[in-house]
Amino acid sequence: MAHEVETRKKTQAEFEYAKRKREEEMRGQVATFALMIFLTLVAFTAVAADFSAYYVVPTILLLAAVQVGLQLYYFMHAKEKGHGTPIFFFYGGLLIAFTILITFVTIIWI
Amino acid sequence: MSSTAQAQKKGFGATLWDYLTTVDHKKIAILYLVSGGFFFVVGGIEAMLIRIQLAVPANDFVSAGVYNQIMTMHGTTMIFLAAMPLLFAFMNAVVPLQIGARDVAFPFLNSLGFWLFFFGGVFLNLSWFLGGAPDAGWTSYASLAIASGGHGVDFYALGLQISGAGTLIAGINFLVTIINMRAPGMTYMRMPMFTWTTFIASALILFAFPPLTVGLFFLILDRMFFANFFAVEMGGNTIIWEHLFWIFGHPEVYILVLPAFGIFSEIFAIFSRKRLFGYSALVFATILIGFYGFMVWAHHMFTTGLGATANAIFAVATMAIAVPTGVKIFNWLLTIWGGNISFSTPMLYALGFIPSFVAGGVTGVMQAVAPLDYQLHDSYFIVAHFHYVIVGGVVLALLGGLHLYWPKMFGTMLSEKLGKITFALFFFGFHATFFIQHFLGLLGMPRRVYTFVGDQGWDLYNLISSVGAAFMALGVITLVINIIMTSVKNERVGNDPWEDGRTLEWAIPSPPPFYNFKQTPLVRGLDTYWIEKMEGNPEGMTYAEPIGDIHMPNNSIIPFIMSAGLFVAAFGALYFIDGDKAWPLPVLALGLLITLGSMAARSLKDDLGYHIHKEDLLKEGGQPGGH
Amino acid sequence: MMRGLKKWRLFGLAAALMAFLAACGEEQISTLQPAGQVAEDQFDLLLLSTGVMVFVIIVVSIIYVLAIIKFRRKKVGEDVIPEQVEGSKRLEFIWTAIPIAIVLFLAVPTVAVTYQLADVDDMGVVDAEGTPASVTVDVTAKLYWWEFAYPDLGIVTAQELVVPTDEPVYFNLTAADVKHSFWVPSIGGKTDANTDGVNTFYLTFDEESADLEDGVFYGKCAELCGPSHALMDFKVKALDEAEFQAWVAAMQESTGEAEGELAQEGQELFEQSCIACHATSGAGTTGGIAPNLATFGDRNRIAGYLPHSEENLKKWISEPQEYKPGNLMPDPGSLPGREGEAFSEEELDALAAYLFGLTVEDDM
Amino acid sequence: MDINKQYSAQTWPDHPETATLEGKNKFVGFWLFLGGETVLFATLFATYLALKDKGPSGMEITASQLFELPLVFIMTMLLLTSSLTSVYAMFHMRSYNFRAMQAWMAVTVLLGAAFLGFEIYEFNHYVHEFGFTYGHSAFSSAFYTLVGTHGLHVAIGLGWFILLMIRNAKRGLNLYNASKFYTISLYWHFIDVVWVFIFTVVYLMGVVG
Repeated sequence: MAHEVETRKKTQAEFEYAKRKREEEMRGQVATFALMIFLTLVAFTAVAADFSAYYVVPTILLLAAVQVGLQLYYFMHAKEKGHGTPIFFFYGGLLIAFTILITFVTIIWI
Repeated sequence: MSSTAQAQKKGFGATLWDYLTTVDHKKIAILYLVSGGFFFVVGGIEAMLIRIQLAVPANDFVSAGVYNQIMTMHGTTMIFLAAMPLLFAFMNAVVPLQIGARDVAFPFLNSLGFWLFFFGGVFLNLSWFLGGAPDAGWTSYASLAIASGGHGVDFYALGLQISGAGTLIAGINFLVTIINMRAPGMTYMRMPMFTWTTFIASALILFAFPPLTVGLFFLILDRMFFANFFAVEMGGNTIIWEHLFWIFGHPEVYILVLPAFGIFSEIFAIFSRKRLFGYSALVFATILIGFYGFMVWAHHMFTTGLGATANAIFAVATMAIAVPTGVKIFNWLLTIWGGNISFSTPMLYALGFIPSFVAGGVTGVMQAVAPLDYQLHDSYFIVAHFHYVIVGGVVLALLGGLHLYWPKMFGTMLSEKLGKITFALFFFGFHATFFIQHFLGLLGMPRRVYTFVGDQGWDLYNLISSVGAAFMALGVITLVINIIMTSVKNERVGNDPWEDGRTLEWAIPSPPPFYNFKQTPLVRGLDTYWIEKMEGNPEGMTYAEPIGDIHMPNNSIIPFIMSAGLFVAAFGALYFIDGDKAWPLPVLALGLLITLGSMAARSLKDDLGYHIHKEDLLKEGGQPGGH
Repeated sequence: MMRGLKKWRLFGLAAALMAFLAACGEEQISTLQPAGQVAEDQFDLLLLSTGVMVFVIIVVSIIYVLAIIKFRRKKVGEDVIPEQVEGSKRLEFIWTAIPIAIVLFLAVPTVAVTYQLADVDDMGVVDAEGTPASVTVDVTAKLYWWEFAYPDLGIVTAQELVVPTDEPVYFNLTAADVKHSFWVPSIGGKTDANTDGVNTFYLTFDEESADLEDGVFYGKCAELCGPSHALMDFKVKALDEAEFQAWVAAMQESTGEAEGELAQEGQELFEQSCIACHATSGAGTTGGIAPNLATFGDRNRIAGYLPHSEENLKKWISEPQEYKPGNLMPDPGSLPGREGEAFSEEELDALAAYLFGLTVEDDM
Repeated sequence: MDINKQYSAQTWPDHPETATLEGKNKFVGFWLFLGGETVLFATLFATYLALKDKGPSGMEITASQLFELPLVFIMTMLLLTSSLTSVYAMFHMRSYNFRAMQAWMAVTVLLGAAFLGFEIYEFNHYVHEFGFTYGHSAFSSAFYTLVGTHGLHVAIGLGWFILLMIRNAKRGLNLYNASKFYTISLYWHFIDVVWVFIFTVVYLMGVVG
């Protein structure tokens, strides 16, 4: 177990670059947040507006899926490097979760 | 420190404290082995009581109620408290060594996982002394589990909840260990087969235990806290339990059998002196089996009435599992084909495994034929089938693995002679007990019956089955004698006692020093140690780093206290529903407080571990036996 | 010498035959001696899958035995290091493709029969005059006994199912308390009796049960349901169409009235103590908390599993918990009007006489 | 690793949370744990869907009568915003700005606590206005268990945040605690993910009917 961590002083240019990258990313995060709020508003409005359930239910489920994608890839940094294995397992969990949900709305009966 | 000889020199108190606080994966392996072995014997005694009761028709050796408790506890104990912990023992003992790691990813959690399992198991078994054990079968189907009187089922739900949390922690720990802690050069496709199967089994644990957790919570909430998940008159639905249980329960079979496959893969390679045939096919077959394991659970529910479409889908999906399993069997056959087979004890178990498991596998396919399963389900045929899989697969692997890894874990060999006698008794007894049960099922005998009326064509077969069980018991007794005798003799062995070891664990002393590898090895291919040996490297390893300080984690008593807290809390929860006592709620609160408090203590106190200095490592030289 | 050998051969053949016959079990309960279309379909699947699987086992065994014999260390040599073969794409392909073919081969009949056995479209179909074309039985599994109601015929019986032969009989299956499972091995596979919801299925009875050892097929509960799960047996009488119609008519007319002095005494006692739970007329309604006793005298077993004798009946009435632990039948002492007093020997005689007189088969 | 080692913004690594082996392990382990949690919540959701509006015969309470959207909307906004504030906290963690990180975390905790307060109010309201107790029906058991498990996660998250903030108040950022801050923020986002499905599947679909 190599427990010593190599730390290195960044050059000013490197530091500035990293900082700029982080700040850019943060602006992206805020934009993501705005999008999430917007999606939520759409979902609530669609329900409050009393459209037919046949349209509303798939729509709001889709909106939820998009929001979760945003959370995962932006807020939880899943788009960054080194997330391959964790995301693979997370999707494994989602696949099984999906199977369970399908089962419970189809063959629980009555 | 890690040698038993040295441990004996220490006082008993010091040794006990050492084991209560240890975070060393090798010692935790021994803890798993000892407690798993204990529960295996308990479950075995329960099995013997079952076979005594059923030896003759209309027997009154035990009463109906007691029989149901024994039968339930036999299944629950063997699956949760014997088979899994014993596999964890080998995983802990071997996997970090096989991947060239100094420890698991989370040593503290490793200890916590063990103590949770241990306290859960003890809690479950205390039911015998506190008003009766659970009696609704190990599957604990909801309507009966809700109707069952007394506290038996409460013990089941709470006990499994605690030990299940331990299992989940252990699963995550192995996953991270294998993902992050592999030595340089140890790519995924160079990992030994046992590591691979541990990896997949751990992934199954990660996804299969949450449904069980939820199901058990529902059961706890329904029985103890006024919920209505399974109360049909309140709108509940008992099929939910069946689904949740089998969404967990089917992968559980693979959680058990995949590591068993791993152990056999190691044995076949070592004792045929040949690399695994079709290694990559074996890996993909393992992954595929793991995946399918999640898609077939409803084949346990063909008779529930899910409808023809669901039954047909799950029938075909289940049959599909036979394909990767078949691939594995043929690859093992081709591994020994062209090899140089030594019939040592571990190899006998591996060779005994093939016909046994094939028999269990083909009856599995027969039961995948849904309409045929209507006849076989819940009869003695299914009892025969899953014992062929679990005993013929998992228990043979555990016994074979025990003989294989005993020298690595304890530094001394088990007697080959007694080992072969054990094998002969156990193997004969196993087939005598269970082969005949296929026919009992076909002749109409339902499972889980505490007695049967004579002259239905079952009397002789049941007697044969009971006699067979006695042989299995004799086999286990021989094993215990073997362990005691060889431990007393305690003849020390070197790094590679089987002489044909292929993977990294055989390149270091038996037992390994507490830091495992003085220098992290560089892995240059599949079967690293074999490669080095064949190239005449006397060290058995190429090193990836110079000798340097080694960082080690500190021992801690906190996992023990944390688990004990839940154990205390469980008593509070259990008696809460009675409503006639004042103490349950305070006890529940106290227990949770102990657990939360020790979690906070853990998080507030920095635990940075310590270093073994380079000079001390150099002083030790290459002496086997470690510290 | 030769003659000796021949004798041994004959003996061996006879022994094998005996073993084979014994291996098929008792015809009233064995899945290996199917007596109905459903069980026959399942038996055919059993033969088919066993055949395929035996083929697999033989292939594996041959490779296995050859490998062990050819490559044992004694033969190969102590110090020989075999060639480290990596694998073979061709072999991998073969042993992936062949199992897939085998699985597909099994999957086709599996799916077909699964749908076939689930086909209950004809259930409750009525002809032009409104009479049902087939018999439907509502089965309710209760703690350790079975209730069989024939809603279209207006009759209820318990513990012994009576059905016509050579036509599909339809079942509605449910459980009153905890899960049970309905299984008549020689007629067809099991179906769970759930507490939530009704399972429907059909069975065909191709043989009259009168030819069997006890005159009945054996039925079992196949889902753990409590202490007396093992004792939750029932029996099936399969009658030809005419006899079945006669039985139905007799059931519809059964009154539960006693004949003879002793039996009448028994009836009086019964009406004091037992009638609250047990009905004695076949034309009853469902939902009784205890079995309908209209056919008690015709039954094959006491309490589902004890031999059908007066002695056993008396034991059973006196100590129900002793013979079927966990069942709901009260001790005599706790019955209405008993005030803690058990039945005397005379009272038991009277009850036995009454109950054994409850029969519809005599009136057929 | 030396816990007392001091860093500056320029020596601080770009990804401090995974700079050490312990950090890497924690990071991967926690993601795996979240994978398991996904399955756990899926079973709760599935059970809820199976038992929605189910109760003793004659039960009159249904999801569409029970739920009120304005309250749920407020709770959603609170939790979504707290997700953003914890992103800010991580932004400052990676920028080696300890004070700003602590401040954003404090905001997160306040938002989370407000959310929890509303949830307690909501449950209380159902029990007292509708008699919709935990043991009322299968529907009530499934509803309270699903939403309550989420609430419990929120409460655990709050406790975890607070413990970390107090513990590290004096000593600032180092590579030993960076991964701890990172995992709690992952956890917090996951709680938000679950809530997105709760407001969609339970509340919105409940009102739709």
